[in-house]
Amino acid sequence: MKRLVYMDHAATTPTSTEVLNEMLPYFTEKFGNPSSVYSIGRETKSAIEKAREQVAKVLNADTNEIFFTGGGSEADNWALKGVAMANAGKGKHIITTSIEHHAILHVCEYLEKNGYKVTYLPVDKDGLISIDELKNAVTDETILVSVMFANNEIGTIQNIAEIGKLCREKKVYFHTDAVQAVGNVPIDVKEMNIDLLSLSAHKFYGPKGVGALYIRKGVKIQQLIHGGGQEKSRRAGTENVPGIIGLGKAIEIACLDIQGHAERLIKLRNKLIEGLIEKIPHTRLNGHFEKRLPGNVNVCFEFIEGESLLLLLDEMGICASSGSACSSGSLDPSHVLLAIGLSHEIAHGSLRLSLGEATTDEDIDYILDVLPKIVERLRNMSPLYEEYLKKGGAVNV
Amino acid sequence: MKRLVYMDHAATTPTSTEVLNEMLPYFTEKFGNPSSVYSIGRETKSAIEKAREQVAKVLNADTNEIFFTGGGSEADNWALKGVAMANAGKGKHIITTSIEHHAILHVCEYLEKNGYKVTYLPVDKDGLISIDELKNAVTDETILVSVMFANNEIGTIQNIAEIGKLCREKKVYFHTDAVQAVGNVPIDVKEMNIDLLSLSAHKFYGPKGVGALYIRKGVKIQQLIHGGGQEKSRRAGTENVPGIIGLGKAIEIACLDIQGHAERLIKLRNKLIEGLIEKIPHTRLNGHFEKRLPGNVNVCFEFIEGESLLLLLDEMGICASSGSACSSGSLDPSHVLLAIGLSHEIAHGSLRLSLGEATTDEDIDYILDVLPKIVERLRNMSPLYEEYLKKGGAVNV
Amino acid sequence: MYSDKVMDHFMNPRNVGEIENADGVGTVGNAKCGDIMKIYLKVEDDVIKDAKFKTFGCGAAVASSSMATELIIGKTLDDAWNISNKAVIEALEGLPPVKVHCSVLAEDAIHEAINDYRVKKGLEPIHVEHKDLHGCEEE
Ligand SMILES: Cc1ncc(COP(=O)(O)O)c(C=O)c1O
Ligand SMILES: Cc1ncc(COP(=O)(O)O)c(C=O)c1O
Ligand code: FES
Ligand code: FES
Repeated sequence: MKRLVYMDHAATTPTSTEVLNEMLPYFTEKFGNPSSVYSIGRETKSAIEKAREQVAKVLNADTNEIFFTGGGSEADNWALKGVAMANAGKGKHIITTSIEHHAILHVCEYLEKNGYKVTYLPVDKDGLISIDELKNAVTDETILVSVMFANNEIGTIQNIAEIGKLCREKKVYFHTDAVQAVGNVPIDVKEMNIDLLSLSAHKFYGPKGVGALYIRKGVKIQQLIHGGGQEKSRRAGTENVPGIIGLGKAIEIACLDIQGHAERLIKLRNKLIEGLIEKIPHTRLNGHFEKRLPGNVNVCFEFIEGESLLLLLDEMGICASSGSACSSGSLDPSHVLLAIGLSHEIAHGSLRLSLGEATTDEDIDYILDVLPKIVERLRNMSPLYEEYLKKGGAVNV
Repeated sequence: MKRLVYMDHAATTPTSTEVLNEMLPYFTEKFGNPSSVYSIGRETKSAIEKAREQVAKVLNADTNEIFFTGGGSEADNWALKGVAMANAGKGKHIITTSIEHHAILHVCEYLEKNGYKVTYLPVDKDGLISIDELKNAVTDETILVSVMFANNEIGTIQNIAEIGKLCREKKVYFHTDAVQAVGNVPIDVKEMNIDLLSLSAHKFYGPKGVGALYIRKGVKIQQLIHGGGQEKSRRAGTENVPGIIGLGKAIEIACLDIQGHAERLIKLRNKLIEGLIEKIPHTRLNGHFEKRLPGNVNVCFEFIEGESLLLLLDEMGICASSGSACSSGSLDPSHVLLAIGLSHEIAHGSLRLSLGEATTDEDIDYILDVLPKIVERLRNMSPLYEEYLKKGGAVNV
Repeated sequence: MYSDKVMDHFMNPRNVGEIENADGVGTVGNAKCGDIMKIYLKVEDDVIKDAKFKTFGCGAAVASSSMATELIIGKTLDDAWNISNKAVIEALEGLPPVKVHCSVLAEDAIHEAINDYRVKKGLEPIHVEHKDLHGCEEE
């Protein structure tokens, strides 16, 4: 069998067997509707409440501040539209960053079309926003600041506690899209003064199609999905019981030894980064060197294009991505890479390798063996590289 | 072991083993993100497309008219808000009925708060709307008619083809909440002139937390969940791959022999209805006698209250509901029962027994044995009943 | 996503490289958009004796260049001129809709290379409709 090296954990992770086993009974036996009066309904109800506790515990939130959704995107949409609409009386200004996921950016565009003003904070070359710029951006009209905890492409982790402190002082709500951070970085919503937080189970070995929004008690927010009385009448729809059970179990497992898990990944990650830079000339690391997700490697190889790279890697059994998985298939280079100051040309040659539970030291060795050859092969057919060589570029081969 | 007679298939159904088996590989092995370039992503992508075909085939729609959602409520919210917002330029009037599910009614209330006008058509004693009243309600401002295919409480099936024809003539969009109908009643969106249709997998032996919205090509509709490019950029969020696979398989199975399935249920249903009316005096069938979901029984027993009834039934292993599962726990009697003209008093004594795959003839016998005793027991402690007897009511015990 | 034929031409591209002192060279595309295609021609008696390419771009772009060079080798300049992007797509057994422009690049590159040859020979370049479908072309 062909070797398979899955290096796209930031796009999605497999559901772990332990998590799946926890979910299984809720499909066929314990299938009662949690809203029902009878016992098989009550038993799913309490299983959901247990999952809610598991999430609350990990975030240091209260159980009644956790609301389950159909995924990270729904949580992001709910947070932004819900707060915007419920607080329009106070003001119609929202602050976010230029490197958010599309589930935030496209909602902001939607809100702009509907009369809201949005400030997109720039980031520095490492992908960090400036607290001073944030402070200056806040006006009397500002109702919400939404800054992602960790970036899905370049892995940069923002100074969330500082942002939270500032927002609390300025009395504006602070939402963070923590879809990439949960399970990888310790989070404490109280200590970090977070008012709303989005997460998605399939990023930490839970199932796809289920997420949660943490809403601090007292935050004024409208519903996104109206209907039945589920989730304390704040998110309608028959609960995805197996999914919610899976989310609860997965977040519990991911955070049992979050430190140990991170240390292992950081070691592998750094070996990979250093190896690539050493072996492949004209390679650049994107994102902050230290304030970075444990499993994230994002590099640009000059003179080549990302999709070809992915296809050749796939041939060698390596699953990776170029920019965010959501925008592949589109022709624009990643907005995140442009925001950190890369030229279009260079941004097109980006590669994200994201490590996870399954990643071994041998996998890293394998990539460090295969990838340089692939880059060379592509460079040899690249007219840009040819031009560069002809111009007498000192290529340190 | 206590006998378990699940008579709440309208609230939710178990995921069938066949469906679950189809889903299982997509949790742990075939877990790739469908948006990715590499093979394990492409393989989930084509599995999703297969599920889309399964849904399209059953509805006689085109594959690119099917969009997966996080459930029936999301589909309803999307249809109504999406059409309302995208067509506000044409008009701000919506027509629906007074017996819709809360996932429609609460969205309508939300739209009313946001400047839309909503007409709630009344229904007759059987739960049917009048086509003439619908015709009269349509104005130049009307953009959307939303009438549920079959009611979740009383099971009444509307004359959907007639409604569709009228809407097409009047050039207003026609949405139908078919969450209760799919898998039970044949549906042909072309023949019935349906423009939008909501469905939810857990009502036909698929998993909870996944549904679909059919959107006829050309219908102007806004997104509900903005973000990544999934579902042809119309519904963002990493796809619930196992859920979608499950939905596809479940709808295929449910519609293989929809006629045979319905005939079996109708026989059992009619036996139950006739038995109850015969054995329990002061019992009234709610909903249309013939235009009725194959598995729906909804009756009112005078002088008693629904919740007590449910608890005593649960004691005997019978799972049932009183009114919609979503509103149980609330104190108001069902809006549907009030809409068909029942008094509050009588509406409180309603019981829904919904039959499904697992229901056997013995189950019906068991219920016909147990239920009359329970009703009698409750009546014997009911002051209403006492009063009635004192007034000399001719009780035909 | 890609047909077997596309993958074959991507994995084993035919005619990669450059031709020293080529009779005609055409470069199209834009690094900003993530694609540049360069085609080299060797021409004798109005017949394309050899063609080579270099491409910076996606899988479809590489496969389109590879297929385009195969299609034109041995053809007269007139016949080569008339090879459309549709012919390239057909020969590749299809391209996904978002990748159609990659084949247009190949057609454009052939035209550029032939016109380069004509100019070098002192002939008028043939007028071409601007066909490039790029959304990201510099304004
Ligand atoms: C008629 C009707 N519409 C909508 C819904 C909502 O579907 P879901 O609970 O899957 O969101 C239901 C079921 O609860 C229903 O019966
Ligand atoms: C940072 C970030 N936000 C939001 C999302 C959306 O989550 P989901 O795909 O579960 O809807 C993702 C993942 O795709 C993400 O990485
Ligand atoms: S008697 Fe208990 S709810 Fe009214
Ligand atoms: S070269 Fe632009 S996408 Fe193929």
